[in-house]
Amino acid sequence: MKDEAIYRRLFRTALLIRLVEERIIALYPSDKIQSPVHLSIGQEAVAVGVCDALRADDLVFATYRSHGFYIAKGGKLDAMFAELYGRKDGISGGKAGSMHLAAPDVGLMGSSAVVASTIPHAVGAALSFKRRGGDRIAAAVFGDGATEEGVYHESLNFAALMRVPVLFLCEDNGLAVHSHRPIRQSYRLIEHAAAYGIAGRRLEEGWDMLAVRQATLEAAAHVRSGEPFVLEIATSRYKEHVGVGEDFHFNYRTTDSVDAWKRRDPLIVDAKLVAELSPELEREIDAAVAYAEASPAPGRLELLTDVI
Amino acid sequence: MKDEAIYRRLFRTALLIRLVEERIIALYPSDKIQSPVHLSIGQEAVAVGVCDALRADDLVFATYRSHGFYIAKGGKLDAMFAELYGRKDGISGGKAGSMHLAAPDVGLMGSSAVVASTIPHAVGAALSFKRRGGDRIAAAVFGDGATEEGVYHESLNFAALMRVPVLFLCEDNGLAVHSHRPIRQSYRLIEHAAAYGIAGRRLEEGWDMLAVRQATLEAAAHVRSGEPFVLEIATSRYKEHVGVGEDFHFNYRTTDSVDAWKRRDPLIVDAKLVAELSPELEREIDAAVAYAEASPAPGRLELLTDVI
Amino acid sequence: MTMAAAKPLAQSSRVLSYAGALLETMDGALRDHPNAFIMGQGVDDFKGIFGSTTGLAEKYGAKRVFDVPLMEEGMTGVAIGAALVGDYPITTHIRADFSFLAMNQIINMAAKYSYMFGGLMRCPMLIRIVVGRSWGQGAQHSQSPQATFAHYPGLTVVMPSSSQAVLDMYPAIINRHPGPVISIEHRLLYNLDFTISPADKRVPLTSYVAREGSDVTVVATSVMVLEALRAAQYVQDRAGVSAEVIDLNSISHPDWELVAASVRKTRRLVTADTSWLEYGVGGEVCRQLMMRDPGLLRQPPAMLGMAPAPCPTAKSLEDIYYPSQHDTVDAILTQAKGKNHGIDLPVERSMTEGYKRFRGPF
Amino acid sequence: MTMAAAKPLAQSSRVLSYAGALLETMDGALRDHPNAFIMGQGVDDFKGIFGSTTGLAEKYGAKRVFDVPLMEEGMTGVAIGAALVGDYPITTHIRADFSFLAMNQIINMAAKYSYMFGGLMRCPMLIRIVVGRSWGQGAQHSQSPQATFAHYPGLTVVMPSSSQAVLDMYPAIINRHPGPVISIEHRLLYNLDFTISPADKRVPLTSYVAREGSDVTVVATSVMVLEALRAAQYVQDRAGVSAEVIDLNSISHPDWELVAASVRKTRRLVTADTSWLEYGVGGEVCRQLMMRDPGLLRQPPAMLGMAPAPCPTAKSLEDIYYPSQHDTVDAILTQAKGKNHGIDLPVERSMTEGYKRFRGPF
Ligand SMILES: Cc1ncc(C[n+]2csc(CCOP(=O)(O)OP(=O)(O)O)c2C)c(N)n1
Ligand SMILES: Cc1ncc(C[n+]2csc(CCOP(=O)(O)OP(=O)(O)O)c2C)c(N)n1
Ligand SMILES: [Mg+2]
Ligand SMILES: [Mg+2]
Repeated sequence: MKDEAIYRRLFRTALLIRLVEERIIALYPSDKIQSPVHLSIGQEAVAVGVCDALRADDLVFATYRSHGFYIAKGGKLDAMFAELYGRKDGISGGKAGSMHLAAPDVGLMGSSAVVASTIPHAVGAALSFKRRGGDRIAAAVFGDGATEEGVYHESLNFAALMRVPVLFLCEDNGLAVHSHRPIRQSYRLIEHAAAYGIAGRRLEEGWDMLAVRQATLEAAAHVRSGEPFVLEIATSRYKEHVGVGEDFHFNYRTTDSVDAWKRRDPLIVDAKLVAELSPELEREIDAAVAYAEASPAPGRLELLTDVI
Repeated sequence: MKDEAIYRRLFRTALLIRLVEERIIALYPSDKIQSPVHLSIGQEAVAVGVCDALRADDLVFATYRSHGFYIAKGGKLDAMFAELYGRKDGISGGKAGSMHLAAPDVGLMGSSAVVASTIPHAVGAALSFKRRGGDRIAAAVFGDGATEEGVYHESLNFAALMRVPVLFLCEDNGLAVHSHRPIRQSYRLIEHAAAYGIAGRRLEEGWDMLAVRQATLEAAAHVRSGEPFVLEIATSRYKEHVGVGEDFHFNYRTTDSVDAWKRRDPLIVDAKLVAELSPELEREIDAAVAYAEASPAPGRLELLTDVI
Repeated sequence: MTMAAAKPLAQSSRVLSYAGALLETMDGALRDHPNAFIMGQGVDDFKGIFGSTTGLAEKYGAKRVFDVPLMEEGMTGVAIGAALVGDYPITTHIRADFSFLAMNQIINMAAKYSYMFGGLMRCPMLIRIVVGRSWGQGAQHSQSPQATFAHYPGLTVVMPSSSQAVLDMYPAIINRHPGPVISIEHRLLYNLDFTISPADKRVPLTSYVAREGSDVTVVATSVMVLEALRAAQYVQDRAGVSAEVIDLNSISHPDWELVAASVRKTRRLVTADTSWLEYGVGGEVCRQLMMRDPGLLRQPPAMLGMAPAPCPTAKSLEDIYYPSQHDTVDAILTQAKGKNHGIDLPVERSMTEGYKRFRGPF
Repeated sequence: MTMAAAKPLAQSSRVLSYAGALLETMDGALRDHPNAFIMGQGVDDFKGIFGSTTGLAEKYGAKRVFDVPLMEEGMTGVAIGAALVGDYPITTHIRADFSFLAMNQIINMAAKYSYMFGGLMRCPMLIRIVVGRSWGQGAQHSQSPQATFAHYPGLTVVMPSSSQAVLDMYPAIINRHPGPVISIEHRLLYNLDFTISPADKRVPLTSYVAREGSDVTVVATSVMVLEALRAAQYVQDRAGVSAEVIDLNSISHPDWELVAASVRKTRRLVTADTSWLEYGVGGEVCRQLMMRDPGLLRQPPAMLGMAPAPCPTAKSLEDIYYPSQHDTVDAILTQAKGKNHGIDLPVERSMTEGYKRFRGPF
């Protein structure tokens, strides 16, 4: 019963993310959203399970692929659409676009389009939390590809040495743009983290919101007790790397790999719940889109504000 | 017997390095050598054992602390002293100084004063060797501190993925300037390398030239067969990080730690051989110093050459 | 070669996109230089760095053209190591912004190796970096660091503005240049078609006159050369103003005499660069002119560049963030005829609309 | 405070080294700002970044002042993360050259965060980087990247040239500045003693007149301000030439009106910067003057900077690589009296000998 309620809550948010991104796909040909979009369709369960397990005052540092985390952490939909539209009422007044969604009021910190570059930010925030006492934690969200960058090594080492409460959260969709993981990585993430004395866990069932939530609860408890943790969650990117299309016809990956995932995806499998919840969510989205459309475009007055 | 001959050969080179650096210490107050010097006194066995085990056409990529590797790889003494003196006949015409010794003709490639920055160079050279076929290898020499830099992670991963013939050689003197290793590193180097699928070995007896040589022979054989290898060799820096003095009075480390090393240091223990070989080596050094003193200083004509 | 020289007319002009020119030179490098190789994220995928490396991995094999992990600093170091042993590495960054992760290897290492070792070592190599613009790419996908790199001796920095420039410069660089070269390619150029002239009009590894004129000198870089040429045509047609356009082309080694000679003639200057004005290309142009003759200009020059802020993503902001064709024409006319020149300006605001509506791939 | 204001005479001048001034401001930051902390390689060791952090770890504890592994990019990212949640991080690089390893975090992240998120996020922080010079430190320990950083909007770049500048600027930066600041400190300044004037002569976060004069304007940065002041005294004594010395001080936000006003008065310009001339500070000075009035100068300015090459290590080369006091005096005299000024030049060649024989610590 309790699980059932949680499931509905998670499902609702996951569905909202999917419908939002499907709306983006629908709107895209109109050129109203002139921003490179990195869709998380297929990966929603990760954002939803993770954010539900975190406390409201825990922080998430994210990437260019963060529509899901923005929504799951509680960011406002109208401000998000206005941001994608490049309007004044966008959460960042149109200066951020899709790649830099942020909502610090609900704990979604900056999203960067430079791969791996927010990982040390989460470590730094966690370092502050530790010095101040209390038990807030910070989560660094990143893709599998990000772990190849040197700064990942520096961040793990520092976090382990200083014993800061940071959760390293890897969304493993197996791809960096069009490159498959085995040609990029000689290591397995959890074993690699272990070399730094950092505990970790890989979750294969990244489609399962409850499993993600549970794994994150456990990881977060570990982190809250004062140790970093690496949580790696397998997931699947249905769409192309950037943009709103599919990319199977380029033959760099097979539909099979994604289809296997889709067969387990609750947002597809649980069609009944989708049907039940969709109308209300679509209305929310309609409202947000209307808000964005009504919002004025920024201009000369805004061009040079907030530079320093 | 054979071992005895090898021992004498290695010992002679190690002693030459030590006497060269002691000569540098003696000369330093005269301000004739106006170059920051990072002495390897205490660490000579590593350079000597490693270079003896490598083939003449194998390459070594080194650091600012490379007097030892320069000499052990076969670099000319007169050109070295002229370089330290900043003279025209210096191996790099006085543009390199102590921190950037190089002797590509005998396989000592560039030494960099930016920590860790030549590690990927060795990987790149090894990549070339692999593509061209043959069995040359490249060795990256670096200190324990260098492994903290992000580029070390990137280099390990790439070397493992591409299976390039590179030997990662860590001179572990336990210090980065005045910082002890445990406050800087959460990992053990060999376990860390194992996470990338790179085999490795730690040698505690870094004072023992024959042991270093043997370990390097085995490591190099592994590398020559087409796999990277990490060889970590414990050693001891007797002098201050940079400069010609001692630094025990600053109390950041104890004399004990170094004394234990000195008690096993063949260049101290084997006083007989030192006495036997020193006169000839000192004459070599005298000649090199005289060469340097006689060499003219570079001037306007040289200031702007070789910029591109 | 003798054949071609004997009948120059046989070599007629053709149309080639910028991406096509890049692909030709990459192909040529691999074909002519057995030690050349290309590495970079995605160089062997179906997008092939926006079409500039497509098919080369298939043609030359994975040892010559290969994908790498995300490792900008490491990759650049690997390239240097390969160069030091006689290879010719070509590396790519699909955004110039990512080259900042390799700054240490570029500035502290590649730029220094020849000099620091007194000529004992060389690292000839080509680093291709692409400047992004438009469609909300924002603050981290839009930077154009030519002034940054050109400040450091040891680096050669070029910004080819046409297919011709690519065809003429890249082989010269790859086959003969002794040191590291950074080529800054502008994403908006990739899909444009250019007419390739006969071989006697070679673009040198320095500046050249892209259009002759007598009233105003426009010193431009990269895609702003195209803007300047369009604007020059416009002011010629509408106002009879004759603008001379100089493509600075090499940022590290421009032909300053050429620039000074032009300004000596026109006494009026517009600079049009792809980056910020502060500590940028325009300042160096001013310095070079002042050092030659502080009285060259009749009036303050006009300078076009990005607004002094990171790049915003909203289209309405992007449109005013970058100098438009409108701004470029106005700058030239103001130089030639004063602020109240009274001549109609072109209406289109954004260059990205002028050529084509850029919408990726990014 | 009221007390001090009531009797200004009580606050008399004192002598304080540059390192001492740095230490005072670091101490003050930790004392006044509970969220301030200092991290960097060796900040807590006995050398304490050349005496600028010595004893602070003992005084404030390892949570406020701590050593870090070798991780320039990571450390800068950690600092940004801490700043985003309200801390005030101070980071150090004992050589400016090492900041190139952190370039991505500095340029792509810290410089962008305020604007890119429309003011939702701020990262106030201080990055202290030290420029090396002399005693054969060579190509990788001598760079002075002010022009590089100042090119990027979002960064504030200062180069304090005296203890007074440190004492006045650092608290203002740490307590009130909303964004990331890069302070470029010159190693040769550290051991110099300066007289600290009473509080009414504050060094602003922009340019200021370091010495008034009427014949020649010298625009200088960092240690070159000292060179310029010495040279100004020399030309006053020997030739009655009155040189006005302006300390540019803030490289990203100079007071260009002040510079222009001075040049309008003197009509003669010398620039003296710690880096290369190409795409450097001198170019931006020229641009700012030209944009205001292209007829300001009577003759080409003189520009002092590093020779166009990486820094060599041989003393004989170093001595001619950097502008000497000889060169500085000659530049001023040539501006004031022409090439054949006929006045004796000071004999000493190297600035490092002028102040003290620098021999480390490095
Ligand atoms: C430092 C850097 N290098 C390269 C890129 C280009 N790039 C953008 S996304 C991406 C792939 C990242 O893969 P991953 O971290 O797995 O995240 P995913 O896109 O799969 O979510 C690359 C290489 C970049 N943005 N930043
Ligand atoms: C990138 C970089 N950061 C910092 C420094 C300053 N520095 C010079 S040597 C050194 C310690 C390096 O330690 P290790 O790698 O163990 O070598 P060792 O000096 O012990 O031989 C440091 C931090 C540097 N030269 N380069
Ligand atoms: Mg991925
Ligand atoms: Mg060490």
